[in-house]
This record gives sequence, C-alpha cells and structure tokens, in this order.
Amino acid sequence: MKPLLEIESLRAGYGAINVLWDVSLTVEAGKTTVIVGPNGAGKTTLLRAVMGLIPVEGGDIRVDGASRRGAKTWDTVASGIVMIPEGRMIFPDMTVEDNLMMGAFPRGCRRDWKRNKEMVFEMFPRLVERRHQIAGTLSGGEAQMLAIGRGLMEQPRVCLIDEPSLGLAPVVVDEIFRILGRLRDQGMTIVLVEQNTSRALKIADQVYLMQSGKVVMSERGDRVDLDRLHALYFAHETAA
Amino acid sequence: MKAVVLIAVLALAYVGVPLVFGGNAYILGLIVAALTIAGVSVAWALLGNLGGMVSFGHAAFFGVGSYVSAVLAMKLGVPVFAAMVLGGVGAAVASVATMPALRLKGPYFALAMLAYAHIFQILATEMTPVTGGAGGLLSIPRFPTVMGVEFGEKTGGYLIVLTIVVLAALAYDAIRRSAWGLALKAMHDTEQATRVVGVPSTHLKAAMLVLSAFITGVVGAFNAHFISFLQPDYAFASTWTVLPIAAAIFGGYRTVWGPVVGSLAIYLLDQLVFKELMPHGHQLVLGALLCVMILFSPGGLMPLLVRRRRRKKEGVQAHAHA
Amino acid sequence: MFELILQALFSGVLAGGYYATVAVGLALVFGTMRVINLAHGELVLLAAYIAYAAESRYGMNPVAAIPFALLIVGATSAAIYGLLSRIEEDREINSLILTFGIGIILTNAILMIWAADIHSTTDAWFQDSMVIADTLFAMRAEVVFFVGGLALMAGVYWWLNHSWQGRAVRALSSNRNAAKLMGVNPRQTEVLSFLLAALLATFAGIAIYTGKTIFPALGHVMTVKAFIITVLAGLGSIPGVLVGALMIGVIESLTVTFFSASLQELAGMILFLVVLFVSPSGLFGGRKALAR
Amino acid sequence: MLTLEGVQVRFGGVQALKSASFSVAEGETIGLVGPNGAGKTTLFNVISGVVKPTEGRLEFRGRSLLTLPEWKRARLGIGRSFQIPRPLGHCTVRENLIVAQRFGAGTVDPERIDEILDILNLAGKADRDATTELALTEHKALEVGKALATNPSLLLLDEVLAGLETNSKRAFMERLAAVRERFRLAMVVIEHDIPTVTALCPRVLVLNFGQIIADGTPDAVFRDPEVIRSYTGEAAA
Amino acid sequence: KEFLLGSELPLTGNLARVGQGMHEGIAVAIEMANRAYAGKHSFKVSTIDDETNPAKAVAAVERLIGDGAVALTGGYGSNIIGPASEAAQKAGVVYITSGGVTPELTARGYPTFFRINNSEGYAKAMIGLLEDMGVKKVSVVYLNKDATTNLAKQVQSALSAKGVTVGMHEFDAATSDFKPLLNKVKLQDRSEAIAMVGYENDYVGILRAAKVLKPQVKAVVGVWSLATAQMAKEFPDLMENVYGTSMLPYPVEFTQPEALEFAAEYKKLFNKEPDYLGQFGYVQTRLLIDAIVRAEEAGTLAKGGLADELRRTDAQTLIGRVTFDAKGDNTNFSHRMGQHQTGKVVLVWPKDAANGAMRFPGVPW
Ligand SMILES: Nc1ncnc2c1ncn2[C@@H]1O[C@H](COP(=O)(O)OP(=O)(O)OP(=O)(O)O)[C@@H](O)[C@H]1O
Ligand SMILES: Nc1ncnc2c1ncn2[C@@H]1O[C@H](COP(=O)(O)OP(=O)(O)OP(=O)(O)O)[C@@H](O)[C@H]1O
Ligand SMILES: CC(C)C[C@H](N)C(=O)O
Ligand SMILES: [Mg+2]
Ligand SMILES: [Mg+2]
Repeated sequence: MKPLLEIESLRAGYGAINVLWDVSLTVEAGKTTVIVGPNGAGKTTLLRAVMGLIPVEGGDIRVDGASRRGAKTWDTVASGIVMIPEGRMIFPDMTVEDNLMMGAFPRGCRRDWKRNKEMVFEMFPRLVERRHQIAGTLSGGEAQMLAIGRGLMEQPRVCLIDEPSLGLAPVVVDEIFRILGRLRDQGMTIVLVEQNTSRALKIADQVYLMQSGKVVMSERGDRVDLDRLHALYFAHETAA
Repeated sequence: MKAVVLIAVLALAYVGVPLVFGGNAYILGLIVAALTIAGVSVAWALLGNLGGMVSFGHAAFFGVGSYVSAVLAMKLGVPVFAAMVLGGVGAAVASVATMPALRLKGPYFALAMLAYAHIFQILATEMTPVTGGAGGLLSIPRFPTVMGVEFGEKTGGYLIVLTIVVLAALAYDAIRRSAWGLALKAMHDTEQATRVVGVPSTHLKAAMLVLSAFITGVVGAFNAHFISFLQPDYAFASTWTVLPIAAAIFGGYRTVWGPVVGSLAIYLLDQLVFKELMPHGHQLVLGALLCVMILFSPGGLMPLLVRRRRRKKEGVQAHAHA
Repeated sequence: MFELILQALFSGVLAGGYYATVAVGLALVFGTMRVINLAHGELVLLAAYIAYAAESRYGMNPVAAIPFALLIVGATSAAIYGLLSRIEEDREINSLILTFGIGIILTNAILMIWAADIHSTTDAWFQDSMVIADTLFAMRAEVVFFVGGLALMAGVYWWLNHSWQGRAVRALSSNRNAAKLMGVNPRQTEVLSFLLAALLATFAGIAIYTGKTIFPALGHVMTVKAFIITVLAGLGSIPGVLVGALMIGVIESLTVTFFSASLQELAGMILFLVVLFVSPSGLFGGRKALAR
Repeated sequence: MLTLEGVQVRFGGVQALKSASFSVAEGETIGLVGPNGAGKTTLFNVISGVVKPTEGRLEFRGRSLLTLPEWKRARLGIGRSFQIPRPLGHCTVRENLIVAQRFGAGTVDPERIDEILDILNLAGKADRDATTELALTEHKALEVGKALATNPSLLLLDEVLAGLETNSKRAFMERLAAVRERFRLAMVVIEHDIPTVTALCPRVLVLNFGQIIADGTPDAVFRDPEVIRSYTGEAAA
Repeated sequence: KEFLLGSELPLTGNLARVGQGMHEGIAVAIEMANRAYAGKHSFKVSTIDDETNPAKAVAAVERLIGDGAVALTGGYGSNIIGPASEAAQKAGVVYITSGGVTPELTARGYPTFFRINNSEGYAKAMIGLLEDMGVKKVSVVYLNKDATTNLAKQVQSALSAKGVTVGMHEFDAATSDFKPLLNKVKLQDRSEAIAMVGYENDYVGILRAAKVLKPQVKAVVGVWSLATAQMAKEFPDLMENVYGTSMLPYPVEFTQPEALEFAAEYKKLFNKEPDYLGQFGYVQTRLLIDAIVRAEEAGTLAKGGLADELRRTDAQTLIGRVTFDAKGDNTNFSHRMGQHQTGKVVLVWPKDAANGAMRFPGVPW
C-alpha cells in the first residue's frame, strides 16, 4: 500500500534547542500508527512539526507523495490532516459549544457541524451539561474531552492524536479507545502518541519507538511484545 | 566592568556636563526637562517591569507631589528641599488611595490609574483656596543657595534632578537584584501561582506602587520648584504619563538604565534635532522614530547598546585567543 | 423639572451613542489581537477630515464621502495591522508604543495637511433640530447616527458571535496555535477585523464631523475616551461597549444638569472606578478561568 | 492535621463541591480519585486558598484556614501543584524553586534546591525558561518542585504523574516515597491511574459529584460497586 | 542694523490654531517694519513652537535669548506666558504679548513684561454691550480655565451690581455636548441673553446646542475668537446675529493708512482677510519694533533701555490707543463688539466705533 504520510530525516526543534534528529517514519492510509517513547523523546515535537506549528530545519514531510515541508498549518488542516493536541490547547475564553464549532471551521466541515456536534455530545455526555460553560473553567479531564471532541468535528482524513487518555478517568479512557477503534474501522488514518502502551498497542497496526529525538524501533503492531518494548525503553535510559 | 562604566558615566554627568553646558541655559534647561521625564520614567518602569503593573496615570503622582510641595513651601514656609521630599511623601500617601486598583489587572489597572489622575486634577482645580484653582500657583519658591551652590539656577537644578534620577535608578536596581525582585518578576502573569508558594503578592505590589509614587512625587515637586509655576492642567497633564512611558519603552523598560537613556534620547533628539529640521510637525518624526525602534529593537535602545558592546567584547576575546 | 431630567437623559443617551461608535472599533481590535490600538481615535479623525475635504473641496455630502474615507482609513488600518503583526516580543507593551507612535504621526500629518482650525459640516440638514413629543430636542445628525450606530454595532456583534469568521477571530485571540490547528489563517482573519474596525472608524468619523467639531488634537481625546469605555465594558465585549458608553453619557449629562458641567469628567471617572472595583474585569468581562 | 467539614463550593449554577468532609493525619498518604469534574481540583483549590468555599469548616493543625490568604497557608506548610502547570513567569526552572523556597520556607538553601532538581530529573533543565521551554511532563515535575521547595508538611499533588511513561512513573513514585519518609510529609495525591494509586496510597478517597462516596484501603474502595460504576468501569474491575 | 526678534508660540498642541493666528500678525509686522525702516534697519523674527507646553516655552525663550534676540513678542495662553515671561525677566529681556489677559500676569510687576490687552478690556466690552441691550437676565457660560473664569467673574459682578440677574454655568474643556447645559439656561434661568466665554469649539458647541434647543433668548454674546471672518466662513448657519469682541469690522473697512497697508500686506502674505489674532500680533510687534528703533537711536538698547522706551509708548493703533503702566499693562485697552450680520461682522459697540446698527433681538435660529 502506498504511504499517506512520509517523514524523512526530519530535523526540528525550538530555536536554538534542536529536538528531532533525522526522524523518519511512514504512515499508511487507513492504518493506526502508534508512536511511543519516554518523556521528552520528542513525540509532541514531531506532531507539531508535521502540523507546521514549528519550523522544519531539515528533511522532508510528504503527503500523498508531495512535499509539504514549510506548508502553513491552516493549509495542512484544510487538506484533511488534523492534530488533536493535549487539553491545554482549547480556547479558554469561549464556551464549550463555540469550541466545538471551531472544530468545524475548515470549509468542508461546516455543512455537517450539527450532526457532528451531536455525535461528540454522545461520546462525551459530560460536555452536554457543560455546553454553555466557558472552557477555561472546565476541569482538566473535561478540557481533554473537549479537545478530542473538537478535533473529531474536523472530520479528518488523517488524525494525529497526542496522549488522548491524559487526565481522564478510567471509564472515559475505555470510551476513548473504543472510539479510536471505531474510527479505525471506519477507515480513518490515525497517528497516536500514547503513554498507555498496553492499551495503544492493542489497536496499533504499526509501532514506532522514539528516544531522544530519534526513531529507535519500528515494528508491526501484532509483532510488538510489551515487555520487550519496555526493556528497550529501559536499556536506553541506562545507556544514556 | 559594569560598575566601572557606571562610575565613569556618573562622573561625566556630575562634572562634565555642568562644565561643558553650564553657560548654555537653553541646553541645560532641555537636559533638566529630559531628566525630569527620566525620573518619572524610572518610577514607571519600576512599577511596570517589577510590579507588572502598567500605569497610565503617573501624572496623578507627579501632580500631587508638585502641589503638596509647592503649597507647603508657599503657604507654610517649609524649606524647599524638605518640601520636595514631603511632596514625594504626599504622592505616596495619595497612592494609598489608589490601592483598590491593585486588584485590577493589565489595562484595567492602567486605566484606573488614568481615572485617578483625572480625579486628582479635578480636585486640584476645585480646591481653589489651597491650590489657586484653575489659575494655579505662580512664583513658587525656588531652590535655595546652599554652601555657595545656587540650586535655584539651571546648573543647581540639574544637579538635583540628576541625583534624584540616579538614586531612583539605584534603588530600582537594588530591588531588582533582591529576592523581592525575583518574586515580583515571577508574579507577572501568574500571581496566583506565586501566592501558593508563599509570596504575599498584594503586599509586594503595594510596596512597589508606594515607592513608584514617591519617586514620581519627588520629581514632580522638583519640577514645581524648578519652573516655579503650577496649574492643574499642567501638573496633571497627560504628557507626564505618556512621555515617560514612551521613553521607558524606547530605552528598554526591562532594564534599569533604559528609561533614563530613553528619556534623554527622545527628548533631546526631538527638541534639538527634529525641531530644528521640521519646526512645525517635528513630533511626526518622533512618532516615526518610536515605531521604527519597536519594530527593529523590540527590547528598546538599551539592549541594542549593550548587545553591540557585548558583541565587540566577544570579538576582542576571540582575537586574544587566536 | 421633569422636562429637564427627561432632556438630560435623552441627551446623555445620544452622547453615549457617539462614544459607543468610536469605542466599538477599538474593542473589536482588542478582541481580535489583544492589542490596544492607540491610533484608533486618529483613524476616526482621519475619516472626519476626509469628509471635510470632500465637502469643502467638491461640495460632496459628508455621507457620500464614506467610500473615499473608507478607502483611506481602511488602507491605514491595514498598514497598522501590517506593522503590528511584525512585533514578536512583548506584544502587549510594544504594540502600545507602536500605535501611539502611529497616532502621533497621524495627528501631525492632519495638522500639516489641514492646519489647526476647527471644522464641521456646513450642511445644515444634519444640524437641524428634531423635536420628539414636544419635549425632547436633538440634532438630526445625532439621531441618524445613533440609529445607524446601533445597527452597525448589532451587525458586528452578530458577526463576532454567530458567523464562522467572527468565531475564528475570537478563537485566534483566545489561543493562537489552537486556532491554527482548526484551520484558521491568522493573517487573513486579523486583517479582516482591522478592516471592519476601519469601517466602524469611518462611520464614527462621519458622525463626529456632522454632529460635532473636529480639530487635530481631537484624535487623542477620542482614543482615550474610547479606551476607557472599552475597559469599562470588559475588554472585547461589544454589548459592554454600548452599555458602558450609555452609562458614561447619561451620568455626564445628569451631572451637568444637577451640578456643574466642569464636574462631568469627574463623575464619569468615578463611575468608571466604581464599576471596576465592583467588577474588576468590567461590565461584561467577568468570565475568566480560575485556577486548576 | 487537616480537617474539612461540610465544605461547599458553587460557581454560579455549578455545584462543584457539596459538603465534602474528611481529615488527613500527620504523615499520611491519601489517594484522591473520582470521575472528571467530580471536584478534586476544586478541593485542592479550597485547601490552598485559591477558591473560597461558600460554606464549611477548614482547619489545619487546629487552626482555621478560612480567613488566611494563600501565601500564609503556604507558609504554614501547605504545598500544592496545579493540574495545568503554572510556572512562575519569566523565570528559569531554578529561579522558580528559589522563589518558592525564599518565600514559602523562609530559607535560602541552594543545596536543597539542587536536591529537588535531582529528585525531579530537572537538573539538566535548571536554566531553561520555565514558561516556554519545557515539555508537559517537565512542567508537571516543576509543579512538584515548587511545592517541595516551600518545605511543606502537607503536599497536595494534582495529577503530577499523568503522562509519565511507566518506568519513569515508577521511579518518580519511589523518589516521592523517599521524600515523604524523610520529611515526614503528609500527601494527598490526585491520580487516575489505579495501579499507581494502589501502590502509593494506603488510603483512598473517592469523590463524585462533589461528595465523598468512598473512603478506605485501595482494595476495598476499588471493589465498591458504586465506584466501579461511576469511575473505574468494567474494564478495570 | 539688523535686529533679531524672538517669538515663542503654540504652533502645535491645543492652542495651535490661535498661535498660528498671532504668528501671522507678527510676520506682517516684520514685513512692514522692514519696509518702513528700509535702508536703516532690518528685522528678523525667529519663531519657536512651544507645543502648548510651559516647560518648552521656557526652553524656547532661553534658546531665543541665547541666539541673541533683542526682545520677545508672542506667547499665547496665560499659563504658558507666565513661566515664559519669567524666564525673559530673569535674563532682563523684554517680553510683549497679547495672548495672556489674566490679571496675575501684570500683578507680578515685572519691569520687562508688557501686554496690549487685558481681561478688563474684554469684560468692559461685553458688559457695555449687555447693558446697552437692557437685558435683565443673563446666563454666563464659561470655560473653567483661568482667563475665562476671570473674565466671567468680572462680567458677573459688574452686571449684578447693576441689578441684572446672572446665572453662572461653568464647563470643562472636555465638554462636547452642551445640550444639558443649555437646557438649564432654557428651562431654569429663562434668561434674555447668553454670554459665552471660551474658545472656538466651545462656541460652536454651545451655539449648536442652542440651535437645537432654541431657548427664548434675545442675544448670544461671546468674546475672543468669535466675531471673525473665519467663523463666518466656516459656520455661516451658526454665526448669524452672534456678537463677539472685534476691533475691526469684516470685510475690513480701514480708513487709516497704516491699517490699509496692514490689510494689503496680510492679504499678500496669507491670502486672506486679517482677523483679530493677526491684528493683535501685529500691533504688539510693531510697538516693540518702534521702541527698539527709538532705543537704538538713543543708544540705550544695549544697556537695557528698551523697557523704558516701551513704557514711553503712546500710540494710536489698530486696537486703539496704547500706553503702558508701571506693570506693563495697557490701561486704555477696551475692546469693541461686533455682530455677525449676513456673512459680515458689523461693529456695534461702542457707539463711536460702530459702523452699523445692532440687530436686537436676534439669534442664529
Ligand atoms: N517550547 C519548547 N521550547 C524548548 N524546548 C522544548 C519546548 N517544548 C519541548 N521542549 C523540549 O523538547 C524535548 C521534547 O519534548 P516533547 O514535548 O516533544 O516530548 P514528548 O516526547 O512529547 O514527551 P512527553 O511524553 O513528556 O509528552 C524536551 O526535552 C523538552 O524539554
Ligand atoms: N469557575 C467555574 N465556573 C463554572 N464551573 C466550574 C468552574 N470551575 C470549575 N467548574 C466545574 O466544577 C467541576 C469540578 O471541577 P474540578 O476541576 O474540581 O474537577 P476535577 O475533579 O479536578 O476533574 P478532573 O479529574 O477532570 O481534573 C467541573 O465540572 C468544572 O466544570
Ligand atoms: C484673549 C486671549 C488672548 C486670552 C488668552 N486666551 C488667555 O489665556 O489669556
Ligand atoms: Mg508530549
Ligand atoms: Mg482536576
């Protein structure tokens, strides 16, 4: 199958601090790609670079074979690649409902916003109660749900998700993974960054392990062994 | 190294400037006016940079300081130097009345101070028996001659205002280096977070407000005795707020000496150069200068100077190694 | 007595309408970029002077001059945006100085082009008396622009709260990176609201030119007043601007009626402080995130 | 050492806490769990003084806290972290800790600061700008650091372990436990990861809709059907 | 011999407009003096903008003196003239003005300070006109600045002494809507005349409000900056029948040769009819120049004889006879009142200067 998203020798970081060192990975259409790795490995940074939130210093990002290096975030979004950031990235001064509606901002999504909103409310009933609340006053977990719901309003082709389970109650984490599974079944391409490795591996088609800004392992999902993976984390840590 | 530069500059200011410009009342007058602005500018930056409170009403303290001092000297015969300090105290007391505004943040605080400035101005206009009303006070006592130095004259006035500005800047620097300074810096956008680690943020802010008001009041009092005239319109004029702010940011309000450098640069450039080139619309050039500065050196003039110097120094070192 | 109070209230409301039309553009820009445009009053004044030029040179009706004024004010506003968007560090403070500098430039340019004289429309239609129910007197321009201003404000309010672009404007000011992730093009969106602010400024300028007198120093005066009202409103709130402006207008006119006209500023300022001390983020700005 | 009784908080129409009562003994470690939006963070806000309760009693070592401002509570020995990290503005990581130590503990002890940096794995980032140059988990670590630097006797940790990868989480917990022993700290830990809670806390409180619905050992609490239904879900059971 | 005169004026800032007006008069005086003394002496003026700011006015004075100005002419606004003339006094240099009328300026008794007009002269004219009208109830609407308050109080006490009921209404410079104030005049005072003391935009605001509310008054009277060609041109609908102080009618009907020359020169330089600001600026400067020449010829100029020479002035000028008392005030000064009549300004008070009849009662609406 032809890769949908290809990242080749990507270098990126924050000003003088470089974080990603020649990261290469491919994401195939309709598959779920899971990226794991210790804290500070550069997973979030990678997603940011793909979205054009931080400048790319070297290497290339290709979508459907065409280079998107240096593309503007909003153009990337318009082409159907969407990132669901962690819960701090909501619009704190707007209501929950307005936050969700912003998810439907890309032109193609506006038509269906009502239906999508109902869908999100169904996934996270908690948000229904809070629909008129200013998002900045939500609890941490509620904000996380909002960020996820808002991202799904964008009807993405490719969805990059950064630690969706962060700060959520176990029941809700279950729900999140159910939803991810369902989306995968519906054919959505998913790139998932997650610390809850055991849960993530269950839905992974392909797994990448990142460490200190590099990809140190790439494996098909069904071949990854959890213990071996954790051993790898550890091995690196002692070596460092 | 830094101390050496400072001492050299101060020596130049205290000895060189009077020697060179002593005979030129015009130039010296301009320098005094620039330093007057610099005094307010330092006080404003102290509150703005350390306290994180941008005020649009420093004219309030300037005006109160000048009126308190002038009235004390004129009506109660208080010696002028003592009156000047009491002017500062008066402004500090007035700042207590503005303390409810400490609850406010950002532009809310800024404009609340502007409202106070307006209110004080109107009070000064209405309290005719004490302040002379709209007509104001003419022939305010000048600084006396002490040990042969005529403080009432240009050079004497220059020495006074220079001393005020230097003391203010040194006080600012001392606070900035202290633990208080660090806590104040930490407070800016995250006051709540500093409070839960034990910082009594409101007290610190109040202290900065009082200090800033005091300095501004002393400068206002100096100005009243120096130009020997007061009127509500003038004492509380928005220029006493606007110019120091522009100067502070122009010079670099996050540095201690930036406001001083900025005031001297803006005022003297405007009056000596731009006015010469364009007698009528010279402020236009000033406006353009402000814009250009912000766009090309957002940290102000001071960082620009320091950066330049540092780069040179690095160059020298590289040479030495080679 | 009754008549006196009634007229005072009426005049106050109309005056408030003026304040609101000037302030609303400032509030919009603040809502968009968290930037206080200290040149906003000067933009209003610029529009007024263009109307003056059109009327005195070509005998044009001030209202007919709106398109020309809009063109120039819009271009100026867009230029201001262009400069503002280049500021990266310390945006809040630095933008103050930048727009303040632009304000100085505009004021002095106006002074140089049109001199310091005061001007106002010579078209008596605008200044004719309108009498309502035999007791309320107003200048026609006041009523016309009050109604027009309300309509315009309602439009802006609707746009901000219910249109996709308007929502994008708010999102952008709330969290810039997140807005980009929603597919918002920041430049395009911000330019749009600066142009809208220019439209509001133009409208206010024509209103001022037809109902009041203009002179170069007026720009700064209007900026300060608009700023005060914007803050009173709760930064970025359009209904707040209207309510705040009306409050100021009415309290000023009541002070004139029952005390003295020289105390009206005092009354306005005290009202301002009282509102802030009761509600530290203005009339309509009270909704802020708490700690977590 | 800490006693809450009938604490109630409402925000407009939202009742975030309805009559919450419990106490914490010296040196005790308590896990605080509950569904999202149950009021856990609000509870911390009440204890640390960030939010004023609408009703209720709040005592620390026999002294009512209600009238004390946040900074006085901090000086009494209540340290807390924020769920959404709040690094002190324009300061480096080290400066954050210096401010907390100087004002919260009233001492100047650079060695202790180095020790805290070590415990939290922040030594390498000590001179970074804390507001803009840290990753989320580093921010969370700094939250703990600020609280520790005030020399607390009661430490309130709000989801500081969330987002840590399994190994680091374990390592972090071990270090926390060591700190707890050394300084005889009492701790209340909000955490959604049940194994973590079980490992760290001998006692667990479950909050739901602003009320404490269960209080006991982890084993007992996580078997409670009400807790399973509202919080842990079948999967974890 | 060439003489340098200094002039410090507000060319920007709040008073820019009036400063410009005086500036024009000074320029005309210099032109005319150069012609009159051609071959013997020549004059130059160096003007510095004080930006409507006292400190900058002081700096300007010092600068001008430093540059060698023999005397200073100009200044506008009593509050700015105060410190500026003090700086001149310190340097022992003559300062002559027509821009500051408050009594406090001359009360200081500076030997170097001179002015050709004063508050009393304006008050006299306003009071005289109102008395001639025979109105019994007057509302005085005045700006809360020093010069304006002073004048308003003088009018009040003089009229009250004559048994006229006077309603006093103070306003602030920030006032832009005068309707509430005028409504008080209309419904509470029910007066027969409105006396305004302020500046141009205040007058326009007051008249606009009056035009809307239409109080039952018989006359609207103001002082400076009102009965001018400029106002007639800019606000034709507001000015009709309004009175203001004016030395000369408009269009100017000059009879004296000096006045004719002045008008011609003004027209040549600025392409407009001279207004009162120009007239005052001209007169003060011309008197100064004449005194300089006298002092020069007497050989006392360098020895500080200019002030004495000025004090000896006794001249018939565009604004009437001018002499100076010990404190530098022109005690002869009495203004005249003009009325806007169909685009012209007709002098209506005092009788002997009048060139037309007063339209009374008459208001702009
Ligand atoms: N804004 C920033 N400025 C400078 N450095 C940053 C910034 N954000 C992150 N970093 C650094 O980049 C490195 C990678 O951070 P990143 O957030 O990508 O890690 P991550 O793999 O997502 O880790 P985590 O599991 O903690 O989320 C870290 O060392 C961090 O300190
Ligand atoms: N200022 C506020 N206005 C309105 N509602 C608020 C406000 N602050 C908090 N809330 C609501 O109060 C409830 C309790 O919030 P809290 O942050 O205490 O939850 P939590 O238990 O910490 O949840 P989480 O596990 O998601 O962090 C939430 O539903 C939240 O939306
Ligand atoms: C008549 C005017 C020249 C008076 C001047 N406005 C003053 O302030 O004194
Ligand atoms: Mg991450
Ligand atoms: Mg929480």
